[in-house]
Amino acid sequence: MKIEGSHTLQSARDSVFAALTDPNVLQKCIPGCEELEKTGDNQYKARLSAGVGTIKAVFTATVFMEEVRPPSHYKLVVEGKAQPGFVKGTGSLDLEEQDGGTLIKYTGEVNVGGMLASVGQRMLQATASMLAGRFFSALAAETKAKAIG
Amino acid sequence: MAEKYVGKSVKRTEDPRLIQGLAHYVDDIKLPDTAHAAFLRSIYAHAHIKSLDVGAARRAPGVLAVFTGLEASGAIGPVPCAAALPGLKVPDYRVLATNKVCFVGQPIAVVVAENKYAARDAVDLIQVEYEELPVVLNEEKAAQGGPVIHEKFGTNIAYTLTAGEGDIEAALKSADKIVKQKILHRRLAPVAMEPRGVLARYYPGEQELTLWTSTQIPHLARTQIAIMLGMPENKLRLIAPEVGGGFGSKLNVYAEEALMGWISMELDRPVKWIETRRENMQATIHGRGQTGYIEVGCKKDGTITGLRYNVYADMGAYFQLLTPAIPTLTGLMLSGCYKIPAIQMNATGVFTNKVATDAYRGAGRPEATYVVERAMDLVAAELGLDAVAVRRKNFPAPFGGDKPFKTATGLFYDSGDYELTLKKALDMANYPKLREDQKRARNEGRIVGIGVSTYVEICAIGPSAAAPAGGWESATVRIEPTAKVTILTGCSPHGQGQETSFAQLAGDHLGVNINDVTVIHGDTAIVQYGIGTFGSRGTAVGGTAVYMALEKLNEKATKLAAHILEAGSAPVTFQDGKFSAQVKGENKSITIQEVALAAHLARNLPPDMEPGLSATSFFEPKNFTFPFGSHIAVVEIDRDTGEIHFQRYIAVDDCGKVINPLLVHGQVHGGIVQAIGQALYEEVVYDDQGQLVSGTLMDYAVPRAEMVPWMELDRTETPSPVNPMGVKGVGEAGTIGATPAVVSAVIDALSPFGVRHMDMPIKPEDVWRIINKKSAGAA
Amino acid sequence: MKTINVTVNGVTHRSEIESRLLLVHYLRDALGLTGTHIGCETSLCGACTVLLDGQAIKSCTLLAVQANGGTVTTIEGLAQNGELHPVQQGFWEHHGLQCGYCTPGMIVAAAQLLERNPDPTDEQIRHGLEGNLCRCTGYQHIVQAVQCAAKKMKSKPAVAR
Amino acid sequence: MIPAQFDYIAAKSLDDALSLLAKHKDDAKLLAGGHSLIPAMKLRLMQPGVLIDISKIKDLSYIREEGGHVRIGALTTHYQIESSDLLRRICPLLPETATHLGDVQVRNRGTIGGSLAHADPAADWPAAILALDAELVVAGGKGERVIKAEDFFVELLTTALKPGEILREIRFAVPKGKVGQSYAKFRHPASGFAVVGVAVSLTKDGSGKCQSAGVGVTGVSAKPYKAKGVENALKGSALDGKSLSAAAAHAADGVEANADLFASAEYRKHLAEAYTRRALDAAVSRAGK
Repeated sequence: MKIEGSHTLQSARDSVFAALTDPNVLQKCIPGCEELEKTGDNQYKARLSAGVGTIKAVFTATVFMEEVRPPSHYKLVVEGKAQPGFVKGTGSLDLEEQDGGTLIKYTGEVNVGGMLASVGQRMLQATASMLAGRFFSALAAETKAKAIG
Repeated sequence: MAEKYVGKSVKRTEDPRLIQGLAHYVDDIKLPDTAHAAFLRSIYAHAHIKSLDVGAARRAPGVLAVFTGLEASGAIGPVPCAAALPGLKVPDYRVLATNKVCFVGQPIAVVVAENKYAARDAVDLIQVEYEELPVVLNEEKAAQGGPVIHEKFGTNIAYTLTAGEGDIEAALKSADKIVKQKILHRRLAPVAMEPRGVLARYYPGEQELTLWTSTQIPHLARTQIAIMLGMPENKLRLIAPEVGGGFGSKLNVYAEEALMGWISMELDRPVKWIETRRENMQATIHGRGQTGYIEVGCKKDGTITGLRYNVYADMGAYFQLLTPAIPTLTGLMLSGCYKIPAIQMNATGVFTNKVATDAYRGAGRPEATYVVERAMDLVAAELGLDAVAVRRKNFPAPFGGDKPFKTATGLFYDSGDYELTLKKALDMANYPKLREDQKRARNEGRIVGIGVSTYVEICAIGPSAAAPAGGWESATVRIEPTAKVTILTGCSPHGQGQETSFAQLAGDHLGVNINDVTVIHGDTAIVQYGIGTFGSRGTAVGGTAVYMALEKLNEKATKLAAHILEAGSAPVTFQDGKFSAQVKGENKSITIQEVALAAHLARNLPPDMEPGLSATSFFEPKNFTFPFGSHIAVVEIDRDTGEIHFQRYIAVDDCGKVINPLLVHGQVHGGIVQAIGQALYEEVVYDDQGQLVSGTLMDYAVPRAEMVPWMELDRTETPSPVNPMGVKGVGEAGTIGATPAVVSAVIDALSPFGVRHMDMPIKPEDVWRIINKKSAGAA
Repeated sequence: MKTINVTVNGVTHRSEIESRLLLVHYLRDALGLTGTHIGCETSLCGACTVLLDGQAIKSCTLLAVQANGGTVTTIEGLAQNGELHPVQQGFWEHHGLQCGYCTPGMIVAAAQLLERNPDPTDEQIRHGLEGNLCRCTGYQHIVQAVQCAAKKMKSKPAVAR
Repeated sequence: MIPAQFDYIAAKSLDDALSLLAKHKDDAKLLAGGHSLIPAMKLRLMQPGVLIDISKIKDLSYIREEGGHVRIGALTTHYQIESSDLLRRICPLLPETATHLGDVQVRNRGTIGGSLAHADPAADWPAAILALDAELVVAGGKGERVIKAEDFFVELLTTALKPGEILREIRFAVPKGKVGQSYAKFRHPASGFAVVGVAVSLTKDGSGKCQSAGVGVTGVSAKPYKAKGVENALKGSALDGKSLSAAAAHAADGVEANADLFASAEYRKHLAEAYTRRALDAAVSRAGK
């Protein structure tokens, strides 16, 4: 399933891009990310306690950063496995300067497998956009905090 | 012989157990010490299995064993495909995947535990590491190239096939117009209400395995499973107990059936597996799955000159029993109920990363009927003619008796009078008034459509030369010493009601009460070899075998009666259960009950007569039968939302001679509703990664009572010359005839918007987009 | 393990069960009442319908512990003194079943429907059976069967459930 | 089809349930009718360690009219609401909504509180309680608080209930005057959930104009919402065809609509408008002259 959207952040593009590639920030932004451990160049191992409402699962995940082209583009790939199935999400982010802030346009793809695919399609799109929303509001908070701090 | 039962709406004899919850489906059979199995299935459509760790599952509480492909696939032969086509590439389909999975739901490992709860728990403890491979999903694209599912074939094309007669190029060239249309027959899930299930028990002393399985073909399954297990066929007893619907999905031999047999031998315990609905959606066969291109040539007056159908048929990743053969049935029926001088089908069977397609109610014929009926509508629209007129223009004159109708697909239709059902249906609908009402409704801004389909189908499958594993059927009829009648049929009814209709035959033939008749089926240890119930063959082939056995039995009973009555050369008559003869001026008689006892006591038999009163017949039909009919759907569409509402539904079917009108109505009703499902609601959906996203009944819409119309039914009776009873078959008629009528009605309604074709299922949003001239937006 | 007391078809059972045991499995496996079927896993098909304290429920969507202290009527308990319930009679007379798998749940749901609405229209019957799927009959004979049962019940109002 | 293991505890009272919740925290789930929870547990999408069964708490199942308010206990079943003579008289919207919900078996067992707390984006009750501007009374360890319906639905499957809290009662002012109500639903052909569901409760003033209007919409987006654009457009309007159409056009204002296999976001938004119009038409005709 394809998703796309855009978010505007108050912070400058360089600092947003820096935040996006900072594992500490990423851990706080990726919804439910409890651990993020570097395993290679632009590659991390993660534990995600993700879900919506009362339906939650703990995913063992790998996080990759690809196509890293500071300060305007990169691609985030998250692949998680849990008991009810797997989730694969990719997001290509393009950062544009906008009135001192940053406009992030993203296009991505979310795929699920296993039980999540069998029964989840009714809410898949809403879940994906909710998780994307959480990612960006956390990112906004992080970059804002950085700017203040 | 007076007809007391045949032709009457007799209440079913099988019903008392069913309406009281006293019947036994597989899961209702309880054996002491039964272990329970649960499967781990692939969650990827196409992947290598890098590692499989079942250690934790094996150690889990209550677990008896966990088997993987390494163990099972060495011991059990491949899942069989009985279809034979020239150049067919047959993949090696193992009961459990070994190093690769090719569809979501493919079994990888099986857990056996003390109870089903423990088995289910342990499945979660199995660890699999997959390495994903690119998926192949669209049959048309997969035929052109790209990633290959079975490396050894180097292609995804399983076979190509050209069928049909006549010079198609010349026929199309001679046409005034050629109409072309791409059409989709989407995958459907059969969704028998009882999912599949298997119970296996091995008796080591007797070296005998009993399998209770929810199947339509107990004997064929026995043969195939015995081969898979490498055991003597006569040491495998296969029992189809009560079966909760099949619709073709249980006309098959599945991995789980052989596996349960093997496991019960390995563990020396009874073992049971009952499919969940999710498994049923993923790993029981699907129906349909064709992408086709119609080319139809016509004269200005509507005469069809030729029809070409180029089709890509979605096989799925592996073959089940009949997978590649289904499109051949489409090819056979492409003439519909019309004179078409030249017909050609070019079929390409293509592997995809999905579960196999196979027979689902109609099995290839609904596709053909849909193609031909869409073609008729398209021609009518192109020429500005009434769709009914175009059909009439191409009807053959009534035929039957020793004059069959030959089609350009190589068939000889047995008997038919297509105008007869059409006229009756049009009269019932008051067609001219319907069209007037439609005109008026359109003037008021309403959107009303009328769809007509005239169909013919191929039943009573079939002559053995045309069937993958024999097309005959068997019956034994016995009169027991106490004069109770036992019928053993090789058919395996699972809802069709043949315990009743066969008892009706016996009741009339033998002059007994149908409550004194027991029909036994589905147990290979009791019943002589038979073929099974599918292809609307139960009555026309199985019933004919019963009829022939009854004739034989009557003959013997009459001979014995004559002997006992000392009738000499005087004629013996049989009426109401009594044999009578004028002997020396005296009217002497003896009841069939007395004859039955005499046959068993054997104290006074004619010198050349064997004791007992039993007869067996194996009926080999010389031809198929060809039931036909006309369906009319009237719909109104909500302009604002695109919702489709039925105003009327009329069906006139001709299935030859009718034994029990109540049962015929039931079959037609059910068939029409499955057709409405296909036309408007049902669709198996795989996403672009090959995940089955219509994975439960939350998304796959099986029609509910509120979603379907009241159906006005009638029938005509054109006897079949193919069998002595003149019956044809009716199990699939509704599904075949109704789909094009419903689609046609919706398209007719939308014709003022310039619409000539829409693909199924026609959803409200599709309709709304047409009314609002919107192109399909991103989902 | 939990102890429950449940009265099923007039017989009181005291059973030790796992908390997670579904009522349908309790009825089928512990009590051997296999007339109640399972046709889906998403609470949609209605094959598992039974009456709990007089109300039609899906026994696949109820834990057996939740039925503790309750009274259950299954399809096996519908006929009284050897006489079929009018709904059972209606289904038989009007060929309201084919493979029979959905039938027990369908009949129990129809019995509840007629108890609440003794004189339903066809539309009300269809609406009242929206929780039960049948793949064989196309529903028309089921509607007729329920109408037939309604007539029988009216002419003989004292029929006990 | 088979849930994972858990402990089952039947709560004897609301206080008992609250203390059990406090004890088991995140590991526990409340079991009322179970018609959202048990299906998810059977698919193992939820695997709570403890189920606290509150369905046997007797004093949470009631429908009362008190001091100008309707009070409905959280454990009241859908069927109790559907068949309530009191509600049919003073707030027919609720019985009408109930008839659209799930099926008979689900309505017999499922509860209004359970459904609301689960917050399925396509459930029926949210539309009605939003239209009625209901308040949700929530019990917690530190006493009770009241949440407005419109603040209750936070996002997909998520409500304003905090850990340890239990929804106890739904209450709203008895609609007074020339009241017209309606629930219009486009039912998903398979699941029976609302592709779109619109609840309307409005009143007319003496001149036949709209005095007040509440409009709740479900199925369209990740959370049910109050269609304020429609409500505002209705207030003071003549409630004629033109004003109803104009009002309904605001049904999905500012909403990010769901898409699934059955309906795209664009179509859902259109349906929101169409079904709002239907619900309005019915409500207006029922409001009397």
